[in-house]
Amino acid sequence: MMLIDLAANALASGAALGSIYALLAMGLAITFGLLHVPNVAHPAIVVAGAYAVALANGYGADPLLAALLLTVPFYVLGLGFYTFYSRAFELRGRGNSLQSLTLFFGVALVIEIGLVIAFGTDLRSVSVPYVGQSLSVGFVTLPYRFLVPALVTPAVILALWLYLTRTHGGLALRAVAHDERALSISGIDPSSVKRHAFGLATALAVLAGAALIITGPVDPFTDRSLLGRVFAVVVLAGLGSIPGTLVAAVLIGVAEAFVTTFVSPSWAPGVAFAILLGTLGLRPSGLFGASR
Amino acid sequence: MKINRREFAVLGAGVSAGLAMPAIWTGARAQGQPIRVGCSVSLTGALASTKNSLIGYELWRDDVNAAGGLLGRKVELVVYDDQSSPAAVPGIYSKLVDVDKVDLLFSPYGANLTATVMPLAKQRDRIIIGILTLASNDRLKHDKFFQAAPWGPNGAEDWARGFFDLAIANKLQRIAIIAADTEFSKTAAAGGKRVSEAAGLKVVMNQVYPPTLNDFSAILRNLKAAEPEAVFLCSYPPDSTAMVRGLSEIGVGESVKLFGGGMVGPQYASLLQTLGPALNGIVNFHLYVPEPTLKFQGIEGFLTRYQAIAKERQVDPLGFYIPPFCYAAGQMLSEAVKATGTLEEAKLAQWLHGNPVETIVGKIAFNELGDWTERRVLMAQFRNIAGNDLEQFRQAGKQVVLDPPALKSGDLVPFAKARA
Amino acid sequence: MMRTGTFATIAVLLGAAGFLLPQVVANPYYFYAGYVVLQYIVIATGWNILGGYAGYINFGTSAFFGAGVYTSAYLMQAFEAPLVVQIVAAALVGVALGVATGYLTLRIQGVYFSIATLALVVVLETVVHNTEALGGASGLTTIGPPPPAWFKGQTQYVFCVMLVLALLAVVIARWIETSWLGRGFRAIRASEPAAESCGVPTLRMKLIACAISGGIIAAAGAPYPSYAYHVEPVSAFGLLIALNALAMPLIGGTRSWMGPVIGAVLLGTIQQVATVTISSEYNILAVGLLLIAFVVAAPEGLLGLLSAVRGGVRWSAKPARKPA
Amino acid sequence: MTAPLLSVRQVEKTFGALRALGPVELDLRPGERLGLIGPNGSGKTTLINCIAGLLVPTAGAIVYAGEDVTRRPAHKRARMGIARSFQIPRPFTGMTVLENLFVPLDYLGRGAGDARARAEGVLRSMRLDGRRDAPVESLSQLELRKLELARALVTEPRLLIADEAMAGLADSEIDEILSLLLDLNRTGVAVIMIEHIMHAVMRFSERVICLETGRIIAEGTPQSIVEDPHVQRVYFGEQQNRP
Amino acid sequence: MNNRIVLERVSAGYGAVTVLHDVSLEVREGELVALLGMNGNGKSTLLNCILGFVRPTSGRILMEWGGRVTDLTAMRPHDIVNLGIGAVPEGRRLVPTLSVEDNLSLAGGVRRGRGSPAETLAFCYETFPILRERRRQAAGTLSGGQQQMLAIARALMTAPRFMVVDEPSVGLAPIVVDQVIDAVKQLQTARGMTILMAEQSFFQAVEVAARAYVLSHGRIIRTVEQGRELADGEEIRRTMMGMA
Repeated sequence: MMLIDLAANALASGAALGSIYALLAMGLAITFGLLHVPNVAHPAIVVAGAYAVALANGYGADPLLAALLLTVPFYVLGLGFYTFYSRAFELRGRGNSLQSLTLFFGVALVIEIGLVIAFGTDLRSVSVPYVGQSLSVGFVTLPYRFLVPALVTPAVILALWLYLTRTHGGLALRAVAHDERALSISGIDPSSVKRHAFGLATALAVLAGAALIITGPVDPFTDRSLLGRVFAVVVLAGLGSIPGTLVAAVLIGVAEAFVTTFVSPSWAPGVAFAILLGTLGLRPSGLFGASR
Repeated sequence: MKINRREFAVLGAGVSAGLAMPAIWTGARAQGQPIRVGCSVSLTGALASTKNSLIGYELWRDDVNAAGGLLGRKVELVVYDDQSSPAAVPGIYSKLVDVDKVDLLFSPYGANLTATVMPLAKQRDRIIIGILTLASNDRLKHDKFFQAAPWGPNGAEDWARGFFDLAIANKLQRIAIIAADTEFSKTAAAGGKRVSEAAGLKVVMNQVYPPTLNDFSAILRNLKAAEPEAVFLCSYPPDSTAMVRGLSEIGVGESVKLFGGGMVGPQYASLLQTLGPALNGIVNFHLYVPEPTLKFQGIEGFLTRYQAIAKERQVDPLGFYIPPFCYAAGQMLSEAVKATGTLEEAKLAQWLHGNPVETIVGKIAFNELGDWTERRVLMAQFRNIAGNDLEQFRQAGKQVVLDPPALKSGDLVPFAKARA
Repeated sequence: MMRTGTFATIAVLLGAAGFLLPQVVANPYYFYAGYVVLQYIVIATGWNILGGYAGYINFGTSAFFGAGVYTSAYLMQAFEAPLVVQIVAAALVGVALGVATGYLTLRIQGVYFSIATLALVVVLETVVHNTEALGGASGLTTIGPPPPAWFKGQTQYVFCVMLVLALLAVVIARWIETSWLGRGFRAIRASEPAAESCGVPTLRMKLIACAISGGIIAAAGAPYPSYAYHVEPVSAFGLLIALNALAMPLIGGTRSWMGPVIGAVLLGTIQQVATVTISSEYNILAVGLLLIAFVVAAPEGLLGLLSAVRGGVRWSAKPARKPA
Repeated sequence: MTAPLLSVRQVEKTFGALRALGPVELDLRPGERLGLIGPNGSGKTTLINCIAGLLVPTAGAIVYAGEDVTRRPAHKRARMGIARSFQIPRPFTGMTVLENLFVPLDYLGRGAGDARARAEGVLRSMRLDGRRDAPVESLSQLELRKLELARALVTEPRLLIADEAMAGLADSEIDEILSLLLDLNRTGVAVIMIEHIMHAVMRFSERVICLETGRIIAEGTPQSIVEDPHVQRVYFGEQQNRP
Repeated sequence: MNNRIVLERVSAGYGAVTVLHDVSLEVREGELVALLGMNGNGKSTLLNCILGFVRPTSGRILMEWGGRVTDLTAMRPHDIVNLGIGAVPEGRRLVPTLSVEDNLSLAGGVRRGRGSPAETLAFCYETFPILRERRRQAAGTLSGGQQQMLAIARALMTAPRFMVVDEPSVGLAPIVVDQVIDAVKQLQTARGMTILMAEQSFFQAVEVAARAYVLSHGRIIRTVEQGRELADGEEIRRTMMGMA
């Protein structure tokens, strides 16, 4: 009885946690998964998003609502970011992963320090009425602090799915990952599609930032502890698979929750990556990836 | 790709110039008259939230200089950023000692960073003031180390002893110990376990978790099942927040009368403000709270000045936790220099071992390891916190001191009752 | 490429100079700072054997470095093993870890490989956190026997040890570069199918590259306990090591042994100097901007920039022939 | 009739649901000059990748010099004397021309002592000796093609697979490569030439095989291939009478 | 009105290789012109020059339409397409993971001010009923011939004035080759489309084309006007096969 209780709760909180991981990784699933740009600065952008949300929350705005509005400036920021990136690399017909990695590492450092200079180093958080309360269903109790951001993910995925399947821009985005020339032939500028994709990923980062800061406080260096996990999620999912991202993230979240509950919390971070290593060894293209 | 010898020589010359640069740069500065006091502060990286210690040092320097300096010389600080990285610390302290020729040293913040300085301090036989380090001198037994934190003579075991004393005094039997997987927390947890066992308490749960954990549901469920009467938690700011939220979300069960102890985080304004009423009932360690029993000389003036600067620099606006002790660390040095009239470190150390120092955090006497002879860590209970207004934390009665008995401003209210 | 005679002379002279240095330079600070720069020479050189020559980008340098740190710290604690033994053992552990990583390359390539190495860091760090014998999160205090009197101090001693390691690493890298091994690695980097068709056993070669690279990086970690007297997981497995390991060869140039050395000396020195001069958040900001600037302005590293400035067309393809 | 140097026995290769090749049956005599033609996507490259060892056939066997090499990795086949050039030249970047030739010499170990002499000899015979120390990044298309062949030849293979070794070259350059290949063939090396430049294949080959959609549709002398109705259909389409 | 596409002394190549030497040709409104030659002789490069994927090293490509002359030489591919040049490229370049209809709406969704996408879609389905039947199916799962038809339909969705078709018959079974080439011919006869088609299937192409250019080693070695092909066929064939 006790065991079932614990397992059910572990499953619930693991799934919620995983859902949040998926949101954190979603932007990366687009930039890295679809565009193959290894944007290691993504977690830093998420943290920057969290700060922007906290700032808005200081004026009384609901974090999620604020994030929704902030997606617009972040989208524009992403456009600029990609323009810089493509000027630096792609248009000159060079740039290997080592170089883009180093570039984005540099960008991540600049963002971190930018936040320190602008906001100081103290932990930031948001205040919302539902923090500190939980939903109880039977013997399963789930804090709203996790539940609310966790519910954002399915909504975002649904929106993203509708966008990708029902709109012209979405079709173009799916096509650019596969074949840029197919787009040119359809009369669409592939580089503007990629720029748009980057803007979208950056806009998603601010939603992820809101989710992150609702779950707990954030400081300018929080991105460092997120980096490994979000890459793990994207790779485990198989590059570019949006629903796969959710499944992989939930898998990691649930695995962590079970290890936390039944083994020891201190093994949890390693276990997620052990799953990743194992998957890469056995099925290199990820769980949902097509063959390479 | 070819590089001929000439180009290699040019590269080499550039590199040597680079290496020599700090020497040229600081060589010129070292000609000055002031007494130089050096240390590293974590301005960036994981410990960057401790960078408000700088204000403590600066206010001390300003006060000393305003009073005419030491031995007729101005005091000057030499501070470097250690980026919260222990690997950077040995180089920085060698720079301070060997190049900048500082006269006196403070340690970096905390035990992990300080661990890499202690051998150097001992080899060079230098005075070093420990900044909130724990058990840093237990192994080397350096006779010129002095602690600027009130952990007491047996810090590793005793710094949170007040919590267990409270448990014993209130006849609580079953205790749970939960600690973040970091140096400070684990040391505290291990000490707590020994104290509990020595006092005949029953440890019903003893768990370590990774510092990145932000969902405590599973731990709290296991905790409820263990039915402890006291829960000793050693955590860091992000996980302290998560745990306090978990208390409201999941709860800990009816059995718990005493909760907290070793949480780092609810000393800082940002968390106090964030958590607000969710803190009620928690009994946690602190180094200073504005209770009437803690009217040390100069502390209030210090805090007023600190708070003005902190607002401008976007650091912790309250400054109860670290900065007063940085100021006090400076006072230890300046008092010793004033009393002995010298900068000779042997004499300063001898004086500090022999004479108590009056500081803004109280009167301090040192034992042979440089620790305080008396433990003065506060166990304070959050009470009557309403809303998220920061100002309330500057008032008395919000963090009631339960231990040590000498500074006591109230008695324990059982956890559930205090939250109700 | 430098002639072997010149190279050997310079190497021997540098080695000798290093050992005489403690007698000449009294100020220990230069040995502290120099140690860090030398450590990065070893790390960047080791990284470049896999990343630069064979083209497999290792994100997880800190896993190898940390393995080296902990191997030697453990041997020091448990058996009071001398430093030489610690270094050899650390290198062997690094080789073993390299071979294990190498098996991954048999199945995965490109970014997948890089991410897998990233995962390796987290897994190892978790293991250390949970191993009581390695001190867990508190780490181990590692104070060994006093160094030989000649060196005048511990720091001078570990500096000289690191100098020897750096020279060894560079000698190995240079030997690899000019030998069949290096040609095989570079062939793999250029094209695995073409390399196979030229008889290069690519799978075995990748294992070898991983093993050598891992051994060298782990060896770079071995003297750390003797340098810092205290090891704990956060700095042993720190992000900075991994970041520098790939930034330094990139800044210097990945194609020749000299690139990582130049990059490590340059970036390592800048970081050391910045730590004690700028010494604020602007320090990290400067490093970040430097990385961006280099990637944008000199993506083939300083050596690439140098030869481009000097040789002009040498590395670029000839312009297309004018049509008749 | 001598024993074949190479036998491709009922080889098939599928990628997922797509059958790229086969079944194909083919024998090659030592020293033979075989032309392999067919439109894009007809399976030529898949076939030679199976022969060279970069792909493992889904079914069938490849026997080389009397040994079944179906599952042997490419580098081991290279050691047995199978050399190939690539359709898109794949020089080992970051090395000089001479160093490129050292790679096969290093790993296939033909006369380690006089490796340098051998390499220089091959470069001379290819008229590449002037570019010996040039980085491969600076080579022209013709020089890259020659380097590709030189690298294949430096270890004295018994079978050379030349995959579109003349694509993108001018007529005089094509002649130059052709005469190099003929010289080589005279020393007893069998050559499989995959080529779209028809006059080159037809001049060079003793026998031509035409592949379409993964199967051999015609085989014979160049003359008979040109006249073969299947081949004509593949290349020129159906000749219909206008209504 | 003299609507046409003109190539004036175009040379182009990749890196050190020159693939096209000084090629000049024209396609007038309403014509179907064939570009013949074996693989590797520069047909695709020429078409890619028109489409902007390959930039000529010298020469110009002009579109004269409605009294306006546009120089296509330095334009980007999507701008060229939106100008009214539809493309059925080498290798078809469909997006295999998208459905048939999504592939079509991708091309139809750009505002160009010519034709209505809905009408064009209806026309495509009418012309290729099999595409309507399979409109929800992923493009990658279609047969080769169906994919080719989809590629043609997609080009139609860009509301072109002029179409560039690269080897529509490649890799297709003989019967399907006829179907595809007939479909291209239909576009010309029924819709009055102007078409430049590269083809290897010599006879089929010559039969439907008003004019055929034979490309060898990047040069036009011969221009065949319709009706003369039978006399010259054998000779051209032998030249192309390298037996002349």
